[in-house]
Amino acid sequence: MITIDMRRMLRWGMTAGGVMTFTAAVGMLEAFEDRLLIYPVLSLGYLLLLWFVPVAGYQSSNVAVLEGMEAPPRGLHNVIAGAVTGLVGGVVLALFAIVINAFDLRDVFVPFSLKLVGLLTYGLGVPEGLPYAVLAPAALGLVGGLMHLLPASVRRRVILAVEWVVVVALLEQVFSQILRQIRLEVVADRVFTLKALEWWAALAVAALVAAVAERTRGGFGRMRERLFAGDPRQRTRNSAWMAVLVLVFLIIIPQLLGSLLSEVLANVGLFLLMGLGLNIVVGLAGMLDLGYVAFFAVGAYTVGVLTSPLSPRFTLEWSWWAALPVAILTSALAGLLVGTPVIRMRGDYLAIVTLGFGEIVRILFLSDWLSTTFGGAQGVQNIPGIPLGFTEVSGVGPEGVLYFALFFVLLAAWISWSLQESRIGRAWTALREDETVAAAMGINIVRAKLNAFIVGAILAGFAGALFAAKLGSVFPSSFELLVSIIILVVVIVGGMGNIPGVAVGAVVLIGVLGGPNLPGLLAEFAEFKLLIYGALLVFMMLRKPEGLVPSVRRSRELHADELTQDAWLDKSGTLAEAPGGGRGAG
Amino acid sequence: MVMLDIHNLHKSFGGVEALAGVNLHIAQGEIVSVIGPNGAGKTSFFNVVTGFYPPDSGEILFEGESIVGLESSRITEAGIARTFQNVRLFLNMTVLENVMVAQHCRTRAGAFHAILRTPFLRREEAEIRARAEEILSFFGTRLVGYRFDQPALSLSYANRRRLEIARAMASEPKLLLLDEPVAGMNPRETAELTGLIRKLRDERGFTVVIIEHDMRVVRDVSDRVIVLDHGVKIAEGSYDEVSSDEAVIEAYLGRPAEVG
Amino acid sequence: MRRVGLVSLCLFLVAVGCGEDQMQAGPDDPPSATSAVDPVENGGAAPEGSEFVPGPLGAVEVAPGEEIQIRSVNSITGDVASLGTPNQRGVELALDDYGPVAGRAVSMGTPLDDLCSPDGGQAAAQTVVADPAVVGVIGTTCSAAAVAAAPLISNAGMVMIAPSNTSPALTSDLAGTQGSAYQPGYYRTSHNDLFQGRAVALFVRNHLGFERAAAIHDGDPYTQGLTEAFRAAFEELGGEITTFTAVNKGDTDMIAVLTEVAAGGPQALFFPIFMPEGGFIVQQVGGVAGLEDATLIVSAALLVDNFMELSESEGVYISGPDLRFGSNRNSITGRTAEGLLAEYVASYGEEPSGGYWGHAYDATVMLLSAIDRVAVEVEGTLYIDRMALRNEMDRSSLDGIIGPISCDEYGDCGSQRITVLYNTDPRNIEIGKNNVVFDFAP
Amino acid sequence: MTSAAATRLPRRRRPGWVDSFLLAVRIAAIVLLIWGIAGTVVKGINGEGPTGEAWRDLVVAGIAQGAMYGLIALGYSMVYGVLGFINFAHGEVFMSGGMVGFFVANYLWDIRFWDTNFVLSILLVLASSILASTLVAVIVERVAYRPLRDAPRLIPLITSIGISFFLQYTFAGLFGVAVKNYPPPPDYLRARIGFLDLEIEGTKLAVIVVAVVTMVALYLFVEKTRTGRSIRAVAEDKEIAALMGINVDRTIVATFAVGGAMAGVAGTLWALLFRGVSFITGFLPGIKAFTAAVLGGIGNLGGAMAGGVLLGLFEGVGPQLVLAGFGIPGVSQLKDVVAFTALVLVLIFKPSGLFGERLAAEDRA
Repeated sequence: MITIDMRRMLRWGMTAGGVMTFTAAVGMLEAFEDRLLIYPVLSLGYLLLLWFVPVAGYQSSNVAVLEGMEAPPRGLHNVIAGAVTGLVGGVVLALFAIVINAFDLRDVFVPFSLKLVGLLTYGLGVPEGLPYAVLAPAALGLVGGLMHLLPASVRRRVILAVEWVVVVALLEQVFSQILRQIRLEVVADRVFTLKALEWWAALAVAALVAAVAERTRGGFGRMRERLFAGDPRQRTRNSAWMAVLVLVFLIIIPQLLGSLLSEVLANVGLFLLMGLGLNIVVGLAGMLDLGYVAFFAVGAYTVGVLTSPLSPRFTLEWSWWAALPVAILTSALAGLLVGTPVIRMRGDYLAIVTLGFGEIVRILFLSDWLSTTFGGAQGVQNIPGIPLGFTEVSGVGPEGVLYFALFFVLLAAWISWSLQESRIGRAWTALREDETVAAAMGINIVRAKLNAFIVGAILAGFAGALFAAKLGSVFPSSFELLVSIIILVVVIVGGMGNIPGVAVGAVVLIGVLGGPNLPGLLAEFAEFKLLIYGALLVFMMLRKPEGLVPSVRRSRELHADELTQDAWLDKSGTLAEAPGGGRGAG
Repeated sequence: MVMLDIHNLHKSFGGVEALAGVNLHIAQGEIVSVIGPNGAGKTSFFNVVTGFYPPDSGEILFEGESIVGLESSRITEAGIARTFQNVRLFLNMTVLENVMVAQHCRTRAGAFHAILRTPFLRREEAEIRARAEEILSFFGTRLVGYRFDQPALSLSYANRRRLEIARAMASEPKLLLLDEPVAGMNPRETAELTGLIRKLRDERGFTVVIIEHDMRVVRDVSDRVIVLDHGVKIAEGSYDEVSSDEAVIEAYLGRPAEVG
Repeated sequence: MRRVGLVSLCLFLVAVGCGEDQMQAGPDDPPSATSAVDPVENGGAAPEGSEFVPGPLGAVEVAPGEEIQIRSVNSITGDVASLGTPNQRGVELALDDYGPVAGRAVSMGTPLDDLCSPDGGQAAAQTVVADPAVVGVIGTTCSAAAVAAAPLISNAGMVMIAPSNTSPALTSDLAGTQGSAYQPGYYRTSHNDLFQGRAVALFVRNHLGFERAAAIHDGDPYTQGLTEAFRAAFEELGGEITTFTAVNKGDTDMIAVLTEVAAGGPQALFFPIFMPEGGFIVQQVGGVAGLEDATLIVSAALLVDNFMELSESEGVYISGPDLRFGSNRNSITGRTAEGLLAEYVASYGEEPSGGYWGHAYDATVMLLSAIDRVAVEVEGTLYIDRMALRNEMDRSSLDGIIGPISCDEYGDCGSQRITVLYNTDPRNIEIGKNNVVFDFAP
Repeated sequence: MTSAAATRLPRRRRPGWVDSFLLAVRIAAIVLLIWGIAGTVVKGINGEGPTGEAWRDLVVAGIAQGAMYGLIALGYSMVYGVLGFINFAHGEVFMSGGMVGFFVANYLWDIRFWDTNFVLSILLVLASSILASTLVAVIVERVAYRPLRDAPRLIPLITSIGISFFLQYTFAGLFGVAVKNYPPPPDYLRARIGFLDLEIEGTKLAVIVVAVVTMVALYLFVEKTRTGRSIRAVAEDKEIAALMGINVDRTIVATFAVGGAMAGVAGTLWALLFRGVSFITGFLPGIKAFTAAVLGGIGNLGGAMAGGVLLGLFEGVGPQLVLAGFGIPGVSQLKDVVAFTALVLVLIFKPSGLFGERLAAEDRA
């Protein structure tokens, strides 16, 4: 007889209730209640409120199937489990609505207004609306349970279709701009009304995605195996092919996208440039640098001071091209100055000292003491763009900036790849594995670490120089500690020590979610952006610590234990040291 | 010609005096075994010679020059390479990369060469790879072919020991310090490695110093044996002289009861 | 099912193909906004026989049933959210009060965040400019963001009205020379720092009769600009600035900076910074030898309840735009200041945490009324000519919640009246808010 | 027996160019320090700089602020000792204590209980703040850090960054973005109290006393109690501690709870000293507290408190004492520059912190 695990169902039900209550309590439901996603049916607020219930409904009766065990039969009990989970969640939400309605907690919890109660009870108020408040999640739980009945491939395609509909609806601005850019704005006007996707358009997108997914069944998986094939020579040929493909795609993109997406991609390019630089310091040489923004600031200020007509001290008004080599020189020097005292320090001491250096550099640029050179709080303004023949590339026309950013990113990717595949790269990897043994093998630790620091600093210098020309003004507030942290997150979440990984990390984190001072595509999540960002980070580190696109070596490191069935030494022997490595960044 | 000359070497960790005035010399082309009970200071001796810890006092002359106070990477560059008591390989690097990385101090291609992919770099990389493959072939068929690109952590224990020796050879040293090379190996593998150590000296011209507990290996392979106890050299000479020396037996087996 | 996928794919490719030749990247001419009529008549785009001829900056075309698009760009995250969020709400309230323009609803779109930084401002401006249907922008909150956003918005022919930018660089030095960051199409309802700097200098030098003063800012372009303006004006009036120093945002222990200031023995201390640093200074200044009887002067950044309720804030002078809205009435929407404040608290559940919500409200009303006057209905389609809108904005003058609004040639539209309030009783801050002890008008 | 004459004392390490660079930095630091202080003394003599009494207030304020950092740093050091990673979210744990304490204090103020019997209400605020911080710390450990216990140390670090953002903007969403001010402490606490021959403001004295008491209590807890011993054992080596029958999970939860409680106490002291609290109040003190923990020698509890007080002094007294001597304008703005430069110099002189780190074997430098 199929036993329904009551405890598990209750746990998932409470979790669903908790997520819904939290979303409403933090004010997300109210904030996005008027932003329609699918016209006239679904608003972003309700999507955020209820998305978790079908997931919980599915999970509550989803038994993990291990190799060699035959999967338990799926049937009615799954559906019931899903429905009950949704019900429990609905009850929790209803209780929450009653509490808000009964007591006036507004002076403590700002969002607990009667308006919220109205939303929770679908506009009917407490006594009448309660059944709906409970039944809606129950129905969604039921849908979650029903998913069990579908065969696995169909289920995957349904989920994919739903995901794509939400993405298209959310990124309405992007898609309508693409359609407008390729002269299909008449389509855009009909498909999107009041910034929401028409319901029939949503169904059309779902059908299209299902069709495409069905045709390329598993194609993506096959391509991934071929890409990460075993022997290195075949892999280098593959990655060369990939690079050419990406290059062609990137050339035509700016023409296709129009200014908004070029701006977002230009920002992604800047952060990717810095990500590749930091990837060398953290990913390859294993040094946790939390003050990386200092080099970005040095690059930007060097260009600003040399090229701006309003530069407080030197009115040299050089062209950007003349200022670039100086910017590279100064950031390399900064890399040397910051690197030297830091080299001998251990992992976390290095982190806090580099963090200190980052703050020292920012405050010196901000200070009144040096404002006669760097402009203090007013920064350096009127920085001209990059002179290119007759036109000038600057922030006003982001397409030009995007081309420059792409060029620099490809240059940085080439530099980090070529260094990685050379004796210096091997020295870095050895250094990261076990520093003392690397020294015993003849690697001059100090020089290797300094190399990493200086190359990283130079790449940040490039980014700074481009940033100054793009923005036209340089203010100290653009070089906060938060920038260093976000770049580190891009490298780690993308895939440490792996160039495509960092690229994917930059696109996802900076492009979609937005950087420290950048709105990104999901700009409308404005005040809740960092809340969602934080939750995503935690989920990411629990689910996929090696990153979105992990390097072969990084995933081997993190899952060393499972990989070595035939290891003779016990787990606590040499192996335990392997993942920890040379006490570097781990 | 004396390759390694140690005068009055002292090293203590906190209260414990690991090396209490060691004096010894190693001649060029010799195979010398260093034996002694546990805690006699053998591994500390290796660590001090290879620059892991600077000595408290005393002199270490390698080919006539003092290497006291040098970074361990500079000592390796000078020509001393070592293996470790509990195998410390770069486990997540491939077998070939482990040996290639050890040639770091023998090669010169800097960042610019790497970035510009100059012909000098390509030639040097090819040389490094060739030399690594040649050294790995020294151990017969175990570490060649498909093994090149396998991560070091997938190797069996004996193969790891061999890889570590290959890695030490790759930095083109003049003096090889092997720390218990056959520990944990079965008799067949021990015999094979003993033969290889002799080949290291005869074919490759290395001077070899071994720390070892397996007396059969010491007897078969070493030209000369040095016995350390409580941080001091208590005996030196051929295996037969040393094994019959009164002080050595006492160090290992303790003083006979009746003399007490 | 498979054919559907194929058909839609090649449809997509065909569209891309014919779209290719139309592209021109060049940043100088306004983006070829299809829904905005191109300045140069190109073939069949303009409807035949209509007598509407768009001006040099093009016009926005609003089809029947469509909404007129404006945008709000304010700091709604980070530590300046307390200033930016009330601005955005001011815009929302103005939209509700004003209602439709020329028969069409007005939409604010998704509220954008200028993140109080140049790169945030530029990114937000890019988002605005990407949608050619946008007529104008209410924003930005921080001057640093405006410096980066103004070129893009002005270049796109749009209009930008800032509720709380006060940096002189964005408009002019009030003596006819254009500010370094001025862009045509930029207006603001907030005052110009130079006025406030001069007003506070006059108040300290003449009204209070002090010769020695000190100033503290917090490294923000706004506060540093204001203290700089105060220093220049005070020295011009023959006063002496004993110490000109700064704290960092996030500092808590103020004894160090106050000791540095006390060493100069000032009679007055001007620190136009935000909460919580402003609160920390007021709470800790009593404990510093040499500053017991120094007169404290702050700016409108601290004209917020959670500062004025501090017991130590008794006797502090608050300089800033004349926020004595009192019975001011917006001549177009008829809404009084108290009514707006009550509406604000009712719909958002908290007192406004910043002082410029009135300015945002008036800026929005000013924009909407200008659009109303400029919009032309031709065969059901509403045309809003961008150049005409700018000229209308230059000429527009109305009585707003914040007082009379009329723009000078460089976009300073706010009533440049600066008042100094004296916070008498922290327990009843309404008295303090209306207790004007000094008045300054250019 | 050793013939000293024969062997010259070998230098510890033949200096490479990095060592000579660091030597130059050491010398330059000392020279600049002396020059700055001399400049200030000269200015002091001809009456320009702050008076003697002002110096004393600076020192006291520095110590009080430092005690705050120290209390938060205790939590950092304990968590770092046991789990070995930088817990960025600890600043937010401190903030949550401060915020919850505010609502309790505000309620007490509204019912006029606050100024009638202040002592009882401050104890209530303290209890609520400790409860909130401990609860948040334990929940964060259970949800985010426990599954990552064996992952390389960088992974939980990124998680703690995520938790830090999540907590910040949850509190912003729930309680609004405006700065919330605690009701003022009674006058007798704000007046200056004669203590030895010094005159110290009551609140500052209270902060220092409570910090010392808490430090001693923690020391007794860690050194004398059973749980304390198991915390030290787990900090030394998790696997061996488990073999000795210590429930590692419960011990780590206890560590987080105690760290949270320390942060809760710090939250209430913050209320006494500074009174203004908001959703971002926790971020910067969190960073400063970790700097203090590293300054004192990470993992070493006495070191954390001492590091905190020293950092407070560097920030409070440093700019006026050193930078003013060079005639630099607006020295207070460079407060953090002085603090972090001091940290770098200390770590150059003494790489494992002032009082030496007490860490698990494999973490040792």
